[in-house]
Amino acid sequence: MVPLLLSILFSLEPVRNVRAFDTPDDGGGSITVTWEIPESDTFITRIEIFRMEGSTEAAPELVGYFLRPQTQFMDNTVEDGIPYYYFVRIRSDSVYVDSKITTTPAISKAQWFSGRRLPALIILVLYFGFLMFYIFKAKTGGSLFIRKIAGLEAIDEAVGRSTEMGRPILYILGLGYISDIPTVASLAILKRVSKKAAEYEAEVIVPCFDPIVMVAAQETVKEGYLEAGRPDLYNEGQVFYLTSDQFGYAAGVDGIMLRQRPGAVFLQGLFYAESLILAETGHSIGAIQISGTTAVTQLPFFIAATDYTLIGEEMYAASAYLSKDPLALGTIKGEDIAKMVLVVLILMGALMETLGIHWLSNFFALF
Amino acid sequence: MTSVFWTWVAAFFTLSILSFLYKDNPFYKFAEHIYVGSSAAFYVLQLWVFDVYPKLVGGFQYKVGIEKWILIIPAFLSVLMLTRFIKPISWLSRWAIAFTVGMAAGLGVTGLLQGFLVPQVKATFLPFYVPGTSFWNSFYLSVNNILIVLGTVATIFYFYFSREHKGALGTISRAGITFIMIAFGASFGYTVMARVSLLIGRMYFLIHDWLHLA
Amino acid sequence: MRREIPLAITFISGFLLIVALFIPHKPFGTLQETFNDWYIIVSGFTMILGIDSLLLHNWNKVKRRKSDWPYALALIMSFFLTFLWGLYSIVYEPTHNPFAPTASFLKYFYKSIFVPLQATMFALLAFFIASAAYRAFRAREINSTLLLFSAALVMLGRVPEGEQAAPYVFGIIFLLFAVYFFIEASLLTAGFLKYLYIALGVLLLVAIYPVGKLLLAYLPKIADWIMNIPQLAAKRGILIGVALGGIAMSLRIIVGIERTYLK
Amino acid sequence: MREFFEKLGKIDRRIIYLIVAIGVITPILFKARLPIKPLPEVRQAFDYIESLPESSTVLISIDYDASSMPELQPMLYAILRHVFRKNLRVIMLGHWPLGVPLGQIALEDVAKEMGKKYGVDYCFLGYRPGIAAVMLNLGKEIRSVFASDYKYTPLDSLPMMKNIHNYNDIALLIGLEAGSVGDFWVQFAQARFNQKIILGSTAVITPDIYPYLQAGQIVGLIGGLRGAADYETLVNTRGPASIGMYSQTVVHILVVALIILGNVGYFVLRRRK
Repeated sequence: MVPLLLSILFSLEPVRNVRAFDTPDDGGGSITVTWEIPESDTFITRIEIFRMEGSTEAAPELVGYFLRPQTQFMDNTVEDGIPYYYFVRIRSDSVYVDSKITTTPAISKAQWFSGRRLPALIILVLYFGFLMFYIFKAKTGGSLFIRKIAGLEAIDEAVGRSTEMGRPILYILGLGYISDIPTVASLAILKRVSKKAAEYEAEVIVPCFDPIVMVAAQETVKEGYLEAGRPDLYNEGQVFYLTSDQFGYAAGVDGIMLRQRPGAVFLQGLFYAESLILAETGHSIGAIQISGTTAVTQLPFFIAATDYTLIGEEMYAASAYLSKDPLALGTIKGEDIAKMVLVVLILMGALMETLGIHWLSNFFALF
Repeated sequence: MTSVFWTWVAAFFTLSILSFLYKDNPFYKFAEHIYVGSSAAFYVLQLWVFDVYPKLVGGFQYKVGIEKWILIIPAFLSVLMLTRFIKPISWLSRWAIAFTVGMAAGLGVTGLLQGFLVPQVKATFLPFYVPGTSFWNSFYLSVNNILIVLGTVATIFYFYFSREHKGALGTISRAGITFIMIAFGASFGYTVMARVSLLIGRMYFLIHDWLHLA
Repeated sequence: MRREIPLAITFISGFLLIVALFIPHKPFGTLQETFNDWYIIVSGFTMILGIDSLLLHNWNKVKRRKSDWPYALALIMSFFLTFLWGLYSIVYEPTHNPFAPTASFLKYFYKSIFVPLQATMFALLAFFIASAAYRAFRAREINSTLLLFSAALVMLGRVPEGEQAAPYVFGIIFLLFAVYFFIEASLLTAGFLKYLYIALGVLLLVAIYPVGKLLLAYLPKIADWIMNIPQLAAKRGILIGVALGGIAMSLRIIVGIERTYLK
Repeated sequence: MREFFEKLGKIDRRIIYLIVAIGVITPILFKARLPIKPLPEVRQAFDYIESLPESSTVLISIDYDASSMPELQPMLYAILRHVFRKNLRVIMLGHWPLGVPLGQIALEDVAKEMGKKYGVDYCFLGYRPGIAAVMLNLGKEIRSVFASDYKYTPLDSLPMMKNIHNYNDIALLIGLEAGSVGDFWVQFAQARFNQKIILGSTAVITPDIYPYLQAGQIVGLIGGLRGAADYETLVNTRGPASIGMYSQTVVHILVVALIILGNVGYFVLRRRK
């Protein structure tokens, strides 16, 4: 009762400056409506947005409402190319007041370039530029240095030792799908491992979590054997599918570890909570374990339970490191240069924030 | 009565899996094989009911025009994948793999750029001096910010590959590895509680629901 | 041809997705979802290959009477029983959906077989996290000592009454370190190092009381600080590296430098 | 002596497993309880439910599945006990299709225990695909997504649902979260319809939800097993969470003690070499 009386006493003020315009940077089918709320907004119990199609004379249609003060609404039920007019009604219980109808028609359309993402495009083009520059530089010769990565140096040793013990090698690609980059990076390491294994005539076992990854892994192992000149040793049954259940997969792999007793276990790819189940079981059977993942939350467990761990980016550098392909090594150099640029950028950004200059951080906030 | 039966089934599988901790044994082997087999079937059903059926069959039923007919592409890629059953043309499956790997690369660029690179860099633009409620409060907040910025930078240097980690680079990257180690310890310690919760859940089931002891 | 076409497909699909990020207009604006739908369809059919692989792998064990073949048979049977149960729910039960709350598939199979198996496998982690911590957390050098301390602080800081136990735990640790330093010192001939060790030992002994007081008062806050400041910084550094490396890897795939499954 | 220290550095993992198992089981068996001081954000949630007038309607959303059950199921039981004791009405639905049945199990259990009637005191709607769509439609008319309950009974035939149409008729929303659905609830139900929300979450995602509490977008937060234990304490029931708290503390101290033992063995052996 009280708000009603008050609103009559003070008379509800309409919202001001109602504007309707095509929503920028979208694929069409959307108009944004904005307005300003008068001072006495404490009485507002409901805001309603009305739309008229074609002309201001058309019958108004309720297209959205809010139960709390808001100043923006996106109407996603419009069709491209048709002019629309809007007004906004505010209510205080049963009392209401309408705003003026927008004067200029709002017509939605799709954009061909997202201005909002311009900073992303700039960063991407610059980064690709660095990478391509060093790829071309590598093409014209000039060897590139890459620091030692212990986990990768250990691969050959692990395969060798496993063979000496007469045991198979177990390669686990994790729970990633093929659409995850860590899985693709892991396949590159798998290729190297299977090539080495073929040279030593050792068996590689690859149980898979995802059928597409299984297919890709089959092709990869086959290629690895072919490169070693031993396609005769490859058989499709080495790379097989288990199940797409996280812990069902862990249970199955644990079983394989206990019964086939691999001498070397590779855990490379995307891992979640099952990482430690696999790594601890692998440790309990006395295998050499080389792990690697980009999942930051699982890295501590790999560090604790396995012999060597590729931390994050080291895993991505692995394929270049192992293949010694100059073009791939070129991109590593490009990455390093980009890192230096980012470090400078971070320090500069922090310094600017300290001095109260915000345009750099605003530029990055545009995404 | 049926609920008692099913409680016993659940308890049997729980104990069978736990027996693995002592050593490999027939109970674990049995539970493991049942788990792998039934969960594989479970995911086939799930994939069908929640993904393939609505996306493909539903798509062909309800979509119109180009959106409907474009579904021929994934259907064709699926057929290519299945050529693996026919040895002489099984190499055609590589076309389908090529699509999925290309997708990985595309999503890799856009996802990492938008989701990781830019937000993480931006979040590190922290002022070195924060005015606080008191001198010590301000000091505390400022030191925290400085630590975050320097820790991030040092960690980035640890991943510098194209030069030997000696001299100044060596010093900074060693600082980086120190941060990494503290982080891993903390992250490990943080997770213990959640894992123990899971075990408590299982033990509570055995003691309370099955044995009615507590 | 066998090599060029796949490389072209990879290039086109990858490149289109990147370009699509900047074009809201149809069909680019929704390209990512479209590709995702396609991927799901393809992976659905690839599941046939997966199941074929799983069943064949185990059927071979049964056929050749390899060790443990009865378990392989159990696996095959459990696969078909589960699958048929689900089909039964689809075809004969009123909801026509095995995942509806009333479906017998969900009520019995899921609740009494699947969930206990899954939850128990998951629960094994409580044991493994203890054995891994015991084995790996050794104060070998300064970094592993820091790892150990931050783990212990966060571990105790997260549980109720953890701050009551922490002063004793860290008191013991400090005491042990002090004893260790004294033993080291006693074995050394007089010199700088010997006095340094003695000084460190004394320092640790003196520190036990104030550090205990500090932990008692602030342990949960200290644990939060470790998570929010040094942990965050390192995580961020790793993630920035992962992002740079991942984008470079993607570029290598798109332009065809990286081709694992092809020669 | 040397052998003793050698053993200290190499305790068999099975002995460690046994120690952990005993550390977990003993407190449960002996029903040991720690004096728990509830966290302020949990008390806030409790107080809000306390303040609701009798026969108000509470909507509970099950947004987790079996793998988060140990943390969130005890929470759900404690909340249901509290809500039914206050004679509030419960509508349950969920956004994780495989978790929704877990919610139903708890609902039926507690309803039976407290003598509540289906359709009068509580009802179960189940799962509909489309997270945002469901949430937005709940702002207009619940019947546009849930024309009937899980048994295909039309909502209008359920006495408690007669006057329930949208968020205006729902006094409180309680979301139990293991993923990002909670963010959607805040974004849609709170930001657009001013719905009062309490979120319960797994320990892993709790840090992501804190900002909503600080911004006043949710009226309470129950995080992890600790939060569940706090809530059980407030509701004054003895559930698995508060019983488990003792086990938690015991196991954490045991693990730290094991680490110390391992290091003692390690240092003594290193010295002797």
